Amino acid sequence: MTTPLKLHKVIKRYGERVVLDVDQLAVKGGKITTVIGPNGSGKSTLLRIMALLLVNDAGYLEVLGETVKWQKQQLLRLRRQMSMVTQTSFMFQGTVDYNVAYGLGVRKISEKAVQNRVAEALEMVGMSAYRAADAHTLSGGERQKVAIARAVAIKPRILFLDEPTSNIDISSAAEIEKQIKNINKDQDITIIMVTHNLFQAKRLADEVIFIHEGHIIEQGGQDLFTKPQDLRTAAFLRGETVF
Amino acid sequence: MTTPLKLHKVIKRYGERVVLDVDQLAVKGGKITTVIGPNGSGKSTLLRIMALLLVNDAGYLEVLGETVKWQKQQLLRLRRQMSMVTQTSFMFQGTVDYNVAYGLGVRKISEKAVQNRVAEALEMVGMSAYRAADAHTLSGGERQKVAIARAVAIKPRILFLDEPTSNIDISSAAEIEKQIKNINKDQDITIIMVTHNLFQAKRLADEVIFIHEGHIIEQGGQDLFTKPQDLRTAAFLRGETVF
Amino acid sequence: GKTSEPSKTETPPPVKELKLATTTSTEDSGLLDVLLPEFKKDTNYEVKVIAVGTGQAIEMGEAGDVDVILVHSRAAEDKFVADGFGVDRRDVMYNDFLIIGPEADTAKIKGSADALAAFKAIANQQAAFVSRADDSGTDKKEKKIWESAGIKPSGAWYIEAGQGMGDTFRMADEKQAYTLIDRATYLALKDKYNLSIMVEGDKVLFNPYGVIPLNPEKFPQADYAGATKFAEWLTSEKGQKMIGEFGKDKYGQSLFIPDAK
Amino acid sequence: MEIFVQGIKEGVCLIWQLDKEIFQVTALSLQVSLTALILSALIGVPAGAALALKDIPGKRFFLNIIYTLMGLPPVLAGLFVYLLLTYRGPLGQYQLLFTPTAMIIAQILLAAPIICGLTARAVMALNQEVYDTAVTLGASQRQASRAIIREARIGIVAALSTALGRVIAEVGAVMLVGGNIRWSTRVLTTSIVLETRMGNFSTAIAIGIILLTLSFIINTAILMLEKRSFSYDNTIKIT
Amino acid sequence: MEIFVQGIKEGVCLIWQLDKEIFQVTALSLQVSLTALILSALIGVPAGAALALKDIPGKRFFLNIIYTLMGLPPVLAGLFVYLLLTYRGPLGQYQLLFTPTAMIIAQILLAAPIICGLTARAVMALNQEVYDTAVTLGASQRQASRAIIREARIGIVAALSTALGRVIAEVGAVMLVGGNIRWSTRVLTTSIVLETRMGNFSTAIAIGIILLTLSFIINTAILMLEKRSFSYDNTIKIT
Ligand SMILES: Nc1ncnc2c1ncn2[C@@H]1O[C@H](COP(=O)(O)OP(=O)(O)OP(=O)(O)O)[C@@H](O)[C@H]1O
Ligand SMILES: Nc1ncnc2c1ncn2[C@@H]1O[C@H](COP(=O)(O)OP(=O)(O)OP(=O)(O)O)[C@@H](O)[C@H]1O
Ligand SMILES: [Mg+2]
Ligand SMILES: [Mg+2]
Repeated sequence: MTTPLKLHKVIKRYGERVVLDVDQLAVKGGKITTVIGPNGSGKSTLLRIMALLLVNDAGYLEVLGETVKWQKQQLLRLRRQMSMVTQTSFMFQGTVDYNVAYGLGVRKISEKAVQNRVAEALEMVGMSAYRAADAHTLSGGERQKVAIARAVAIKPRILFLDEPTSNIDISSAAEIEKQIKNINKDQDITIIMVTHNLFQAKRLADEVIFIHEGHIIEQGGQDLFTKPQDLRTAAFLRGETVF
Repeated sequence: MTTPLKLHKVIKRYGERVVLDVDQLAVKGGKITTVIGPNGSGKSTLLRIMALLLVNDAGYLEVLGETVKWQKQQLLRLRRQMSMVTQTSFMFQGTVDYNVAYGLGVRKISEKAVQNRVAEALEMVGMSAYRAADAHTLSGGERQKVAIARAVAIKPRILFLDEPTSNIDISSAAEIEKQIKNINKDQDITIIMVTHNLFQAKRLADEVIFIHEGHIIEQGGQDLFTKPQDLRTAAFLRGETVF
Repeated sequence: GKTSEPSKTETPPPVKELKLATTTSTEDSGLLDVLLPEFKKDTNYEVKVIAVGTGQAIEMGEAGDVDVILVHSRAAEDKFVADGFGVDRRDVMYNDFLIIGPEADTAKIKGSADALAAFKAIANQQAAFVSRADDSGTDKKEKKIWESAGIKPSGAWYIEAGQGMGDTFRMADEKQAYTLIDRATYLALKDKYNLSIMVEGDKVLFNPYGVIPLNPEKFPQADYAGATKFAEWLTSEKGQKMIGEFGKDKYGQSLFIPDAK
Repeated sequence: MEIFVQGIKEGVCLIWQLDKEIFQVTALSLQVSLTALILSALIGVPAGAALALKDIPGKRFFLNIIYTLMGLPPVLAGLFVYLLLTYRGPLGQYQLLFTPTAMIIAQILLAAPIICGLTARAVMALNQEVYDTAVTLGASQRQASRAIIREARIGIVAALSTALGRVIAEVGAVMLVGGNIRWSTRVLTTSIVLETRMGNFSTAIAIGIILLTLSFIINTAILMLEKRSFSYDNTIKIT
Repeated sequence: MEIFVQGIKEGVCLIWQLDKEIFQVTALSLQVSLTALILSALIGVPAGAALALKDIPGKRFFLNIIYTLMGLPPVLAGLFVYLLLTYRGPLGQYQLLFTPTAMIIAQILLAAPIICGLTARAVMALNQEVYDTAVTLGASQRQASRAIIREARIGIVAALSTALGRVIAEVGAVMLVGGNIRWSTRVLTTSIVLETRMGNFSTAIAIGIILLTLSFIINTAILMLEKRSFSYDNTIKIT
């Protein structure tokens, strides 16, 4: 089993405050890893560092077998193999089509292939009817669906999802969960997903990571939900405040 | 029982498309009404019209006993009695403090009273430690919490919440649900809340509205969850696609 | 430095202001910087100088925005007076124009004292000539010489600059061209550029300046008394002497020849 | 190019020797341009925001006029003010021609459209959310506009810098309506023109450098004021 | 003010009679200013974006310099180019003085800082999300910068309008390096100055009106181009 993502003593600070302090972390290749934890515990920060959007202040990480040097060519090469649905699902000015095609456009894929992939990706999230709509007029949930389609369209090797279904209705969310599982299996994509919906986390997880105050408290398989080792994990899963 | 909000044949179009078409709607005063429905069904549009942020294309609405004339003085008078947590929880540039104090500032409340209310509101959502933080550096959940505090701080008579806990962790969400119930009871505030979390909708609802493709399909009490009258409501509650 | 002035107790008589519209040559040559402080001492008038083209100076006079004008364009001045805008025109001084050009002197006019012949030679050779072409006093003088010479200048060699004297001199230098220039400007600027005097001393090159107070009947707001004082002072023995002396120390010759009658 | 070195040296000397005339000229430049800038901001910022926000008929046309006026030739602005203030003009009785007041009026004609146009654009770049959030928290239209202006601050500060650059560097209008009168209406730019006309290039450069230094200081002050109002640096970080 | 009416009449007449000289002067104005604008945009937009995005040391200082240069007096810019191109200057051998090329160079000095500074500000008003979204979708730094420029379009179009206004209205620099030579380097603004100096105020106004009309047309074209690239009107709607 490969480990496409490894973190070693990675620290991220803002001013005085340490918002992330991960001693060791290895993400299993080809699996779905869900990340859970309270607000402000550093989940998005962790994802942004792993997706090479944020530079860590200490430690280093290995992505797809390479030690990250934060150097231009390497960054581009690695980034071309991953994509992310950010927590805000930012949309570029332009149509839904433009947004979903963006990642394919920068890869200089043929126009026809782009069209096919865009159609396919929008079909997957049930947004085919909105191809010509202006992305800034979408409703909250529609926007998240487009963001998912946009990230999936490029068929990355690693896919980061930061609360991708938080504004999506339950039936659509169920459908999207199914699709996430499919692409994970069919295309052998490693998926790292943050979610506050513990049911969803449980449904999807091959692996779970529980973060608290910047630290990874526990990492494990489905057992973690049923038999958490740490008291804080247990409290969080029971819906109790972890402070 | 008062009805602070009434809609009569209200229609909202974008271009050709009718995104909202409400024949009759009366919201019960002093109650919590939850609004559920698929993505793009018009929930946010409904809330924005009721909160006087969006002008309807046909029909009219009555707010706090007045027929809305969309005329400056009236709008201000009515808006001063309501507030809203929008789906994106937009934050003004500035500190958390600045944001929460904003609604009090425009009402020209004394500086000391402002400070007290801000402190109280932030305490309520567990964000007291972040008073001096820049609002644009907050995590997704933290931002939603501040947006809730900001809307609550002004003690409105009607409070609109558009998926306010979608990015908030479960224990905080539970706490916030409790607070929502409290302010509804203690301060006699009418609350209208959109949520995709059906459990949450059920936990909070005195009344439920189910919207589908711009129409209010069903409105009722807790029964609606257990004995829906319409097939589409039933399908939605079962988590089936409603198309 | 010191912040406190020695004695502020005695109040000096109030200073009156006088607005003068004039051509750039009188200001740029530095003549007014020498005359005006002395005029102020004698009359307690502070003169505000607005240095523009002759055309604009006369226009300002006709609009009544100044009190007195000092210009050099005899025909326009006479019309100004005839139309009732000004009164009591007085001759103040004259300077003279020079034809200057590059050392190469392709038109072979150096040393001549015949402006007409020189202009003809320039036209025949199609030697580059920069004209101010801005309707200024200098420009009018140039046009008149061409007319007298029976030439209608046109073609690539005849460059119409549409600029002031200094700028025209600069352009002529760049283009190694001939041009017509007043002596005052030439002396003030000659060290900066590489053009030298080709023709001087011809009677047609003389350039008289006149001072004209605004007509008090037409412009009651204008300070006629002050304007008249200014005109009288310029044409007084003292003023005339100062004009005659001006420039001798620096250039070894007068820039303006006083000629008040 | 040694003339530039000489110009810089001369500029430093002028300041060093506390040359009385250059101080007076500099002070007048400052006074005229800053007054014009402040008055233009008082007109232009609200007008620009209103133009961007209000749903007036022919709005695009109006905006277009404003953009066109951003390119009003200084001489034309000067001419306009001149004809207003001339003795026989409509405002002739106030005797404002050839005074700093006239210069300020002319510069307002140049600066106000710039501030108005750029403010409108900065506001137009914002999203609906700003307005919605403000009014849903109880802001009146006026208060909400203020919130919008606050969010558009970066763009509005740019508008101020641009307008400052326009007026402090401008010569055509102040020359015409001010008259470049020594000790009275001479400013830095008209001095530069005068010196250039007289072929004193290095002095012209020296005065130019004083002018640029001045505008550097004012810009720094503007940016400081803006910076002070933010704790957090929210420029995009690229990796 | 009847002189304005007269000026407008005269302007219409000039165009109506297809006056050959005014056409030539207008065409040259257009050619010089548009060339300068396009070249300045090619320099200024990428430079401005880079300045806003790159984490170079002394960035604030640099930005400040750019803002200061936005207020470069035209005469000074002209003087600089003049001293470069004069036959005794470093580039004297190319004989560019008093040619449209010289005028274009001088105007670039004026327009490029404006485009650069305003672009930087427009980019600085964007959020981190734009960059993050672009690179996470596989954009290279260069491609991401292009995405950022695209998002900042509203501000950048404002920059172009402003710079256009600056160069098309400017007279100090083109007068100095172009020389206002009839049939050769005379443009609209230098004509206005000339007519004003000759006291022909109504002709000056007539030419000014031609200039404003021209800049109105160009601005309309710029706004049309921008408008075409958006389907959705996302200006703030106030209620
Ligand atoms: N630029 C910044 N400056 C200062 N603090 C920051 C900055 N960015 C993030 N933080 C802080 O870092 C902490 C972790 O943020 P992060 O976004 O990783 O949280 P999260 O686990 O994703 O939370 P959520 O569940 O609410 O999305 C938060 O408390 C946040 O306020
Ligand atoms: N300005 C607009 N122009 C065109 N269509 C719009 C506009 N604003 C909203 N819509 C469309 O109107 C529909 C209803 O939007 P609304 O935001 O009310 O949905 P919603 O029920 O809140 O959905 P969600 O659960 O995803 O938030 C959506 O399909 C959306 O795309
Ligand atoms: Mg997060
Ligand atoms: Mg919604």
